[in-house]
Amino acid sequence: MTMLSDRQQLSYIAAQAADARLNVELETEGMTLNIGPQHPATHGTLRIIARLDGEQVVWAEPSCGYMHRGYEKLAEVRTYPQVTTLVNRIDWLGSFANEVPFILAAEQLMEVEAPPRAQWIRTILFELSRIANVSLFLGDLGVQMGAITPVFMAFRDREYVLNLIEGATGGRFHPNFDRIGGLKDDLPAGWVDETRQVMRKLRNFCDEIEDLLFGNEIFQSRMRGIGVIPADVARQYGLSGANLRAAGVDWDLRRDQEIALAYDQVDFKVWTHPDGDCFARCWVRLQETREATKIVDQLLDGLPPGPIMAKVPRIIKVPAGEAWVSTENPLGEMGYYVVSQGDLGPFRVKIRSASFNNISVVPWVLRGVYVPDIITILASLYFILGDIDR
Amino acid sequence: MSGLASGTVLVGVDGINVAKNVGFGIIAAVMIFAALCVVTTRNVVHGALWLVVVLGGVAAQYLLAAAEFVAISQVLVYIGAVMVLFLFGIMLTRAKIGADSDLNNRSWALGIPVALLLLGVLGYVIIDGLRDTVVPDRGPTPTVLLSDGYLGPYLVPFLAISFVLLAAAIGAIVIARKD
Amino acid sequence: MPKVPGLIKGLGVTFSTLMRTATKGANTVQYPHEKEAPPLRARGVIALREDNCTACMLCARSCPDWCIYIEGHKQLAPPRRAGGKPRQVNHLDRFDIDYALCMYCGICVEVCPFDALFWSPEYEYSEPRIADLLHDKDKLGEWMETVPAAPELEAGAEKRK
Amino acid sequence: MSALLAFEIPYWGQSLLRVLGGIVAVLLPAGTIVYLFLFKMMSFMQSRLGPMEAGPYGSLQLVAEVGKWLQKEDIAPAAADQRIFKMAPIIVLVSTFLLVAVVPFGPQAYFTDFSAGIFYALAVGSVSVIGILVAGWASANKYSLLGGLRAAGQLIAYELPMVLAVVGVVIQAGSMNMQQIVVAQNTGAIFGFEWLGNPFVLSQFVGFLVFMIAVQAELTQPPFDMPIAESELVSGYMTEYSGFRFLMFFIAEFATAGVFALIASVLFLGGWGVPFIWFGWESLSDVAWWMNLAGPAIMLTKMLLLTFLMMWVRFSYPRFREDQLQTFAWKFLIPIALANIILTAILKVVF
Amino acid sequence: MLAVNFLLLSAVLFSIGVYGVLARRNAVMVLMSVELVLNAVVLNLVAFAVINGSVDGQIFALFAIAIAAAEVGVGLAMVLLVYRNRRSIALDELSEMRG
Amino acid sequence: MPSRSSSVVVRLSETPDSGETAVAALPGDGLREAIVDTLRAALGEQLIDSHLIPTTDLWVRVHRDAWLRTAEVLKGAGFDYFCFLSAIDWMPSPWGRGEDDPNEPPPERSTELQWGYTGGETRFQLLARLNDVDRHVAVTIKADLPDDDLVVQSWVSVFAGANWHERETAEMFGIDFAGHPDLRNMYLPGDFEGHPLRKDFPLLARMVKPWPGIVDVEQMPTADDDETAPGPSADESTGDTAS
Repeated sequence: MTMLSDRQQLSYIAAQAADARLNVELETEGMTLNIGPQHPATHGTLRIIARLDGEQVVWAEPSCGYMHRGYEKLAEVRTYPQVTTLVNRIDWLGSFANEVPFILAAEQLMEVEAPPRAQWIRTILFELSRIANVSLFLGDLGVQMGAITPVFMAFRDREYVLNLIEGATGGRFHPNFDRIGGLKDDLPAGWVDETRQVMRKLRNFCDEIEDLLFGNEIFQSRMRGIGVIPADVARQYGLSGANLRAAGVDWDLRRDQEIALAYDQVDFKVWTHPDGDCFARCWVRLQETREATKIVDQLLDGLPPGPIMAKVPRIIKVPAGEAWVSTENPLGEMGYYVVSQGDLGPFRVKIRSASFNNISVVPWVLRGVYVPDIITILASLYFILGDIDR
Repeated sequence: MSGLASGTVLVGVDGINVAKNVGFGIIAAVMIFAALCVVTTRNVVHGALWLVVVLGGVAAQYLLAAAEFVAISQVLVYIGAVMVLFLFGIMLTRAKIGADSDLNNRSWALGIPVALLLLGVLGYVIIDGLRDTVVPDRGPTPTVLLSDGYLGPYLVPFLAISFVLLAAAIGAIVIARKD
Repeated sequence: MPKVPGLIKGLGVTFSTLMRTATKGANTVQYPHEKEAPPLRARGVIALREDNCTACMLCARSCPDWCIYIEGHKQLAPPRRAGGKPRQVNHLDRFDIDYALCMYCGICVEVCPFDALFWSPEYEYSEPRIADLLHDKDKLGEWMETVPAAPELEAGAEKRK
Repeated sequence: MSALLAFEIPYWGQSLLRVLGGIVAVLLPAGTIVYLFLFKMMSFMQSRLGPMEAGPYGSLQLVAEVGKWLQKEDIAPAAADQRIFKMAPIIVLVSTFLLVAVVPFGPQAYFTDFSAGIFYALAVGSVSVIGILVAGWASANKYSLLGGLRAAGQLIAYELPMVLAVVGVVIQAGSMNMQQIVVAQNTGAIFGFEWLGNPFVLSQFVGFLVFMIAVQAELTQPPFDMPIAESELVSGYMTEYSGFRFLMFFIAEFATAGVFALIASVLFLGGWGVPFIWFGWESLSDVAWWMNLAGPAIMLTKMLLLTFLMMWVRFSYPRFREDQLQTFAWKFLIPIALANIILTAILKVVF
Repeated sequence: MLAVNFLLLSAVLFSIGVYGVLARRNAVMVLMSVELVLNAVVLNLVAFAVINGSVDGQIFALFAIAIAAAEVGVGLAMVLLVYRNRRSIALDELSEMRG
Repeated sequence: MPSRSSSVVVRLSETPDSGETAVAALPGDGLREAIVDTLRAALGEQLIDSHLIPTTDLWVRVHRDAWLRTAEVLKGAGFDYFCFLSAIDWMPSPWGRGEDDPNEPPPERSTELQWGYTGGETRFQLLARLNDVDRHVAVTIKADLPDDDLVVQSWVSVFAGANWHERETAEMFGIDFAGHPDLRNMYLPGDFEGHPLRKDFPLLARMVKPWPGIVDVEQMPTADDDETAPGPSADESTGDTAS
């Protein structure tokens, strides 16, 4: 395979910066374009204020907060089980994945560990929510690029995954299935077989998207070499997930940390891409979706029997202490810094959401690009508004 | 256009085509009104749109004069390209919506006598010289004649024009480029 | 091997989807005419078995957004056995759930120690007026008919209580 | 003149019939395209059924939609240039109606018979640019203005390859008259196989491709829909339009698609001629009268075939970026079209 | 149809165009007035071509149209350049020679 | 189809080489202790305290004057991945969980500050976390800020990504970051008063609506209530008890 050389990347960045500088120096009267808060491309209520020179962005700054719900404050007046239902709503497309790190942090403080079966089911549901989340991203990518069909395919196949999640947890979007010490319930009969079938469908969906979108020359010409984020910038801004791996940084919390999930039991590949451009980010996500279906298949094969709940008191009081647990969520690293003072609820919860960091790089990366590329870059960075504003 | 040029139309006593004259009169009146609007309007985009009306009227007059090819070229070049270019330029230079107060220069009133004088002289010459000339009612000009003209006696001017166009295109790009 | 251009492949994908939909039918459901059955565990609406409720307030306390309103008073119930002493029970005067506020988290169903609250997969209860989404105990009691039995568990599961 | 019917009708009656015919010839394809492709084919390509409630299989959905649009309030933004804002969609729609005027549907079934028919079509097709441009400007909206500017740039850029693609056909047919082009195709011969005729799609395949790509761009359809790119410019120049003025843009979009497909089928697919059969007619006056009735049906079929292609691409492809679009036109399509012209001219002289 | 009709119309257009060129301050408006003048001339060309029954006038009309297109292209490019550098396209502000 | 000159096609069937390196061994104590040692060497007295949970996590508390220096030192030591930056208000909330009876005076609550790992001295404590992506290790950094001088040096010069986190912290806790380029509000309107994540900032949603659980079961019905009590169950009852 071939890749963008470092020199090409650097020259692209330098050219972008030089263009932007030139425009500032010429003091051309720019047009200020307000993208959002109700713009179709911002899937949510993100607002991008961009000063343009012609169609080129001189300066851009996202303005968030249109969806700030103050979960860190809300969590302070709620008990641990109640917080679980709140954090569901942070990244609403992969909501089960939001519960897991919080519950794990609480478990770490209580020094309990969920039984193996619960860990496996947690991992399965975690990966299912990743598939549900990222498959919608893959379809939405098409809409951002002007192709209407992929999003319907994404909705079609995501529906199967949501049905699975609903069948197991009872909630399509907000499962609230995780409990400190285990899970609320075991899987219903027939769920495993159904999941295997759905995973086949999802792999087929990935192939379709690859043919329809990723293989399309127009798509590639719009994605390649656009919005390059080099590895050191990605690290400085704390980019995570596919955005980081697309910059060539081989870091995946599923593999790289010891955590009470069943990832050490399965064999999977962490996909990276050396380019760091929009295409790399999307491509890594596509591969990760495929990889996730394989992880689910492996986990289903080895699902251990046993209880799904460890012994925990009925009324949960978490001992005093501090814990940080983060997991590799669909959007990237999602972590909770939980401070407990031995109460029914947490004393302070710092929610480190992936999108907040991912989007904070936007002013850097948008400098000097063209208006259509704003959309490409935003789409490829992939954010959920709830995940930025929390 | 065969329908307009050779259709069943009212024919006047002296062979003058009444319907054609009426059509000419209406179109001419619209054109003159529109042309006056072009030079008096206070909004640049409105001016451009009035100019479109004038140019469309010119094309219609060409049809009346049975110059079919020229008429279509007029539409294609003027309305399809030149006017779009004008609107483009106007919008790129941030045309305001609403009236613009300083479209005229300070000595605009001087233009009126000059124009009237010119009109008087031209009108006198035309009426004096061509009072009785009648435009013969010929069918539409075959396009073949035009193309034979281009590739025959006028080949050199044709090539010259082509070079001028090319040079203009390059020049326009060079002038308008930023760097 | 000569590579098929992505442009052509993309056309192939849409065309095959077109043919599949034309021959095998669409993936969508024509909603008001046909309905998909939600899974047994689906959290559609909360049903109340009023007899079991002791107005212990546990659900109202554990609700994250305070959408359950309970009022009750104590009264004497007839004795279980003839000749016994009359029992003192909590009588439920009011049990409202405001579905305009409810987050469908299910904590109330889970914490109920007397099996008075159940999930029903019923979902068609939208209202034109938001105030009508406050279901009182009679309405919540009506949902009891739609509560399904808990589903069988997958192999390897341990039976709980 | 075009005596569509055997008996004599007065001059004003003929004009009225022509206008009515023109309206039918514009609206009927537009309606068919919208229902068949926008509602049904797109839905099927996305594994869904599309509208199903209004009429059998949703066949009356379009009527319902038009009714909905017509009863909506005619809103213009307060800052807009009201008169121009309201005029713009009419300009666009008029351009479509002017286009259909030269399309022949049969040996005598046409509206006008221009000697430079195809040249006329290309000329009036460019008028819609002005409507789009002023629509974008008059809306007093930055997205609209950007959309209008993009649309104008795009339409001008793709007019050129379109004209150049047509030139190949004109050289081969030896006429700019649409009827003559039809006859030339149906009486033509490929390597002596006279019964096959010579639809120019075979000999002018490159021209056909360039023409269809340019048509796609002229219609601002994906992959060339930057002027109305939803994810970038909301709806471009249409952003502020609502009610029946939006409906006019909508009709103009699909009617123009239909009319361009009609023109393409005249230029490349043999027009109203039955494919591969010409019954040995020598010239236009020989053609049997029933072709006037069969012709429109054949044209409609060919139009549907071409619009199917256009819509298929539309629903499958992502869009270009603005600069890529210009690059594509100037560095790829125009050179190819020029090469095609030169090749055609050489072959025309040689054979 | 009298030839005078065409010629008088073109004379009127010509005069209006001249007035526009003299009175307008906005560069684009001046260019538009120039277009009026040019069209008046081309109308004359065509009219004389028809009167004399030769196609030469039409051929030159087409030449003139092509030249007009070129002229507008260059003219607008200059206007854009001026606008970019000076934020204004008022002609009377362009009197100074320094850039 | 023209493609951008700078772009080169990666065939989709192939994968860019992600480096088939074996999973790095998870670090143990020695690694984290070495980090503390590095910090101590660089900061000396200004490293106030550290806390280490073996194989899990590492906390250090530094003097606030060394806040920026800590970031530089850690970045030099391989911690070049910026995870987050925030703060903690250690004051116990004067509002409780919002479940008080609105009719009663609020109950007595402890106002004693109780610090977590690595202790503390003041109410506000900065909190930040840096990762070493290659060694799979992270460190949480804390620094105390005195109430009367909530200023600290900004990290933006070291980690550009700290920009938004500092803006958020400034807005939520009222902490000033010296040297930050643009300390505007992120979420709240510009003229918003107060700092929402401070414990003494009341959560209005809980203030305006009384807790439904407050309606006490023990509240005894009167005779009027009995008459108005709906439902057939009232008939079955043998009578109200007055207790």
